[in-house]
Amino acid sequence: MADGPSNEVLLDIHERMVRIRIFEEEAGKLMENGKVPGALHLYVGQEAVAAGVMAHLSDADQITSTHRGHGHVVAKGGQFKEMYAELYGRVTGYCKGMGGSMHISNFDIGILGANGIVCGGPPIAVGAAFSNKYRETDQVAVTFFGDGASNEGAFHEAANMAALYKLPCLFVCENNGFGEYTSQKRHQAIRDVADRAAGYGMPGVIVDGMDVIAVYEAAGEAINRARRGEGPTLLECKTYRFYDHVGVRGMGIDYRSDDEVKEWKQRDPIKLLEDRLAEQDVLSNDDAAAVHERVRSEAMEAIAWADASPYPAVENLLDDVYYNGE
Amino acid sequence: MADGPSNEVLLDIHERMVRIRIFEEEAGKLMENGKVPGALHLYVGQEAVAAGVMAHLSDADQITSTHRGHGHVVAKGGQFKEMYAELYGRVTGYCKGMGGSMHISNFDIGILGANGIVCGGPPIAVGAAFSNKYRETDQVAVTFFGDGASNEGAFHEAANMAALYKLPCLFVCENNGFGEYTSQKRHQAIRDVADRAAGYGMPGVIVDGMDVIAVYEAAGEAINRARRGEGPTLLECKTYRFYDHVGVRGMGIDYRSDDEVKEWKQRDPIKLLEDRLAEQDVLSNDDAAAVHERVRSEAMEAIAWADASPYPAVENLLDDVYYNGE
Amino acid sequence: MAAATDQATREIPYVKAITEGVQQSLHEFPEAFLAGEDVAVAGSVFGIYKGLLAEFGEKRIVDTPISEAGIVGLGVGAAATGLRPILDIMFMDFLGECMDEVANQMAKMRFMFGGKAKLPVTVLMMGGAGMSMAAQHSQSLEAWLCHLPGLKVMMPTTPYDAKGSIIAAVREENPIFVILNKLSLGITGPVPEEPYAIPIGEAIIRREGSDISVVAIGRMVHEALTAAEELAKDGISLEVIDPRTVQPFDTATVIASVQKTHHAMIVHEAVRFAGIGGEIAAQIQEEAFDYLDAPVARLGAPFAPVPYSPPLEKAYMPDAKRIAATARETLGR
Amino acid sequence: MAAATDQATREIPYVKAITEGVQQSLHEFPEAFLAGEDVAVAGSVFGIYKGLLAEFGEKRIVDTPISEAGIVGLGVGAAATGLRPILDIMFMDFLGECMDEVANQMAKMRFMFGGKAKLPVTVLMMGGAGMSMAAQHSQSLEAWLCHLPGLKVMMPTTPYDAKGSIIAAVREENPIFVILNKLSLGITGPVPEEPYAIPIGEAIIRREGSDISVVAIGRMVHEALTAAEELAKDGISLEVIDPRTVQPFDTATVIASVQKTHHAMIVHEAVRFAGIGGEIAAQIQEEAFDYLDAPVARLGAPFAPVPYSPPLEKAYMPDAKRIAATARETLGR
Ligand SMILES: Cc1ncc(C[n+]2csc(CCOP(=O)(O)OP(=O)(O)O)c2C)c(N)n1
Ligand SMILES: Cc1ncc(C[n+]2csc(CCOP(=O)(O)OP(=O)(O)O)c2C)c(N)n1
Ligand SMILES: [Mg+2]
Ligand SMILES: [Mg+2]
Repeated sequence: MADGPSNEVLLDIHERMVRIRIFEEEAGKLMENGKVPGALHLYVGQEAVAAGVMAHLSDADQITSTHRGHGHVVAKGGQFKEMYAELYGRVTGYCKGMGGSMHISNFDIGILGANGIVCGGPPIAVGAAFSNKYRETDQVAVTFFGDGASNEGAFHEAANMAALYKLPCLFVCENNGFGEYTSQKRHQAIRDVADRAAGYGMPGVIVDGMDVIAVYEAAGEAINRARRGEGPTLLECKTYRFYDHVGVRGMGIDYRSDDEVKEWKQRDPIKLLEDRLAEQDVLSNDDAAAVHERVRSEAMEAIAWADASPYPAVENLLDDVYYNGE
Repeated sequence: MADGPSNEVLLDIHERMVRIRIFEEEAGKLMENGKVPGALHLYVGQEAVAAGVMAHLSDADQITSTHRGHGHVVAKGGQFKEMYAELYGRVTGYCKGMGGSMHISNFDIGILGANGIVCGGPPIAVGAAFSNKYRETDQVAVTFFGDGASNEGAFHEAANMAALYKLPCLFVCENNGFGEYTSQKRHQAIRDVADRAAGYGMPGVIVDGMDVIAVYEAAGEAINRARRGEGPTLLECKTYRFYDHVGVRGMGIDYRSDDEVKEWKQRDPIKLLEDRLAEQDVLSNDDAAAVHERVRSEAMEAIAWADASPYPAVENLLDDVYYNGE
Repeated sequence: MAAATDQATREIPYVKAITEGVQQSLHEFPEAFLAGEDVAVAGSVFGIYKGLLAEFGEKRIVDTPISEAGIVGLGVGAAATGLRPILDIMFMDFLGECMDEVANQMAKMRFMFGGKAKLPVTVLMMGGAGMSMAAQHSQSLEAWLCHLPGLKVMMPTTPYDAKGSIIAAVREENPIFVILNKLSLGITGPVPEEPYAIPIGEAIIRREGSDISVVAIGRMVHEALTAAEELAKDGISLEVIDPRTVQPFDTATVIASVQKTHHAMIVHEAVRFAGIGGEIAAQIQEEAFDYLDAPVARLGAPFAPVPYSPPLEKAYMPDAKRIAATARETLGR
Repeated sequence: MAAATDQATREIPYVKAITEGVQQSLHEFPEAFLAGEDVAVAGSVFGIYKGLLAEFGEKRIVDTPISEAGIVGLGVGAAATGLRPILDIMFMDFLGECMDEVANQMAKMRFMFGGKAKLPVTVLMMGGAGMSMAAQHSQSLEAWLCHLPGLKVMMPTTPYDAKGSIIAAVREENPIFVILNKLSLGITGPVPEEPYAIPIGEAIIRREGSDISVVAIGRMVHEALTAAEELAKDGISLEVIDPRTVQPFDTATVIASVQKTHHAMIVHEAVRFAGIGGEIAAQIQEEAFDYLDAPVARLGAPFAPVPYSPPLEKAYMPDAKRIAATARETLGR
């Protein structure tokens, strides 16, 4: 970390993180106020992962996301309006209201789906990486998945194939310590998901997922490696979700201690970054607050826009089941 | 290997290996002569694995087997008559003719199925091991699977659960270098399947699968560990199949060199053991030949018996779809 | 066909009836255990196992990794060696993750190995749409399971049946699926306190009628009853049949009803094409051809994945209104 | 309905027609590739891809690990990013291993994400019994796939159709399954040398007849033709319809036939219960009720896994004899 990222990059990362945080805070409120239906899995606390990785990607690079996907979509360049509209189930949403929170996505900027199926993404990302190699581009495919997802067979098959074919692919495990309400030590006998990398013949890297600069640098190395044709990496980011598994306060299940939550919140990734930016005179606390304010008003505007958008028409239900030649 | 196994054990192991070899040689002939239908995956060359492991197990211990399962069944105590009868599709077979080569099995002696599904066995063995622990017995469940099978998601899920629950379970990977006609280096980027063990938090052990004493000792250690309640082990046995993937000479696919086959045959596990037994004055070459002869005539007798057995009756087809209270 | 359900004064919701069914089964069989994702500490994301961990402990209430194939395999292996597993697969949409274990191992193990294995394993899963859970958390895939020899499949629609199906399933010596319905979790009904089993393979007539036999699958029973109520006002009399078990299917009860009403329709939440409505319609015309005054009608979801947007999801799911319309159409009045 | 197949003098076996269909598709689309277990070096365990590795090289003919979910996922991701994957799943019995990728990803990706994804992916797999491959290598599971909105499913029965279906499938812009039949690999028939596609969703009348419409699925077409030959001797005239595509299903051709013959039966190798025969029977009585002189009959396998023992397997599979008997029974003569 001799040099570290440029100020421009730092500000860009900061912006992405703030955008995620605010998008999610407002989404949580909408849910609590009964404005949006379905299951909402919020990303608050994990912002450093999406932002640190996505800062290296262009629209041409692909990602696959998860049920906890809003953060990835925001960081990859998803717009608030189309995202909130999707949560509202409106036709102006990214998925025309067909997908909702668990599927919010935008193919145009390389997001090959959020996924309601745990570990649905990795095999698809491997397919995209295969395609990148086949088409001889320098695109990279990044798949995000949780500690819980790392126990699905699909992870294993995807990782093995990616390593075998040396695909331009990055496996980002967001280890937030829980799969739903089951702690990591109750779902696997290992502490580090990265330990699995050796079993596929790829490097496994562990990084502090609350430190966006650490994520940024580790992801950069792995992505460059992928672009150079040297194959995939498993990057494990140790992180934490500040809200419950679903929604904000969740279902009142007693599965983690308030102390643990408090401790992790002291390492709020946005606060950590902002302290650093202030210290390094890159962004003052006031300027940071202004960013929050600007993003917040963008969110409020987008919510109003979404709320005013029409629902899809019933007669269009079958339109997108099959492709019928434009 | 200071002491090594007793003479009694050595002779027992030798007997098991010879029984497998001869069962398979005769089965191969039956197939080539059009006497038995379906797909026959023969175990010749891998005898040391089944024999070395099974010497530690009682009828109460469980195994799951594979499409290449005859060797496991013979080594676990399966009788030639019922086995050949099954290959012939006769009602006197272990599966009443319903299963055939890929399913030949005997639940009464703890064989929870051979399996036509690659990696069908490991999750089931984990279930048996769970049951052993639940019932507080000292039974162990052993699952046999190939290098190819280690790429199935089911392996991953089963291994993780076994380690998590510290189940009395042994994962025996028979790495014969190929999944069908695909060599290991073309199906995974690692050389040692045992490298995967660390990713589940279990020990991974590699052993020369042509050296039955090495297999016997490594398996013994792992099985004792399991019986002591210390959890599963992944034991990788480097071995080779002398016949083709299916049948004896197979389908004429050019996927491995004659030289490679010849080289491995020089390490024929039965010959290796017999040399050692002769050297150590445990079993002379003549006595070994007598064993072969005895087993061969048992096989011929069993084949005649099987061939004379009746087919199952069509009207009994539905009898065993559901259990209907004896 | 079974008689109407026992009366019991106590009314509890479907969600609690499930808990009680599992709880009493665990008491009945020391070799029974519950395993699945978040069944223990969380008591299930549907709240259906609340309190069981405290009562039975970690040995018998087992949280698993997110490994559906592993879970079903665990159940198969445990059942084959003397235990009586109750497995939870959360959303039935996750069937795809473990379909090999279900179809190639669980369903075939007994047959394939010559009748040696006995597999008393129960699988619980939550099906159905209506909660804006979108395409991957709302499906009705009972047709897949019904097509597999070796399995049985129940779809309880009332709190009484939820408890009674689970107890029946756990007592059953063959692999059996109990498909629960997430939108029904809150509906209440009489449920006796003591353990009881509803008979596997027996339909029940939820409402007698004379004009048309409505075979309603799963939650559609309630919609059909509402439609019946509505149409009764116009003098149209619906007989509402709840098969309760879809594999094996109680053809006799349905045929007897059709012989009386001369009209039939089937309604299910699953998409129509290759849903079990086709099977039932085919059976009705096979066995009651001469009694039918009109084609057997089928109502199911349109041929699309389940949409998220509430108005679309509502339009997607068959309901009382469409049942009534189809009944009218079939009757020509 | 399509016209009878083009005549071509060259006769080749089904196995070679498959190879040629894949080969010509790979020529047609540089973005097409073939991936699956043992498709490259081995040219498939069924010999259907012999020579393709030599012709197209490792980039386009890709051996995969034994990872069915991974293979389908690879296809989905590759298709979504501009390629045109041809995936091989070897035995269709292995569908369970990848059913989540098929049902929850491949089938729903376009719909779920608002019509953004286009997924031109073809899946080839071998179905059917008759070779003593036992319960896990002999199944006919087309009903599972047909129940999934977003997928199309073809079942070619002749060498001509095998080639034409594969080419049609690879040209198709939606996910499509081509279910091949292992027992048909050796049957020969006329196959033009140039590339051609058979129309997706169009049935073909394999033999015209006047007494009963026999909808025969997959290999059963040949058994039905044999039965027709046999019954013709007794003056009974079977019209044999080969749907060729089972999703979408060409209802119109079937209905037109039934309107002519007034009798119908469906035959498939899959077990009867919840097989697509139920769907087809239901459709026929829905749309041609007034034309039917007898119930629509269904013939399928008994409700058991496929047995290994040759005489039992033979008894298990519907054949010409049983088709003839069922036709006679339906016709009452
Ligand atoms: C195949 C499948 N199994 C189970 C679920 C239910 N489920 C949704 S989220 C979740 C936990 C996922 O844990 P993890 O991968 O660690 O992600 P996190 O929620 O912590 O972000 C589970 C079990 C699902 N959606 N899909
Ligand atoms: C799920 C599944 N996929 C594919 C196959 C086809 N198949 C049968 S044996 C085999 C190779 C297995 O390789 P390995 O596990 O190394 O065992 P080996 O044959 O070498 O003993 C394959 C791919 C199958 N039977 N089941
Ligand atoms: Mg997690
Ligand atoms: Mg192998």
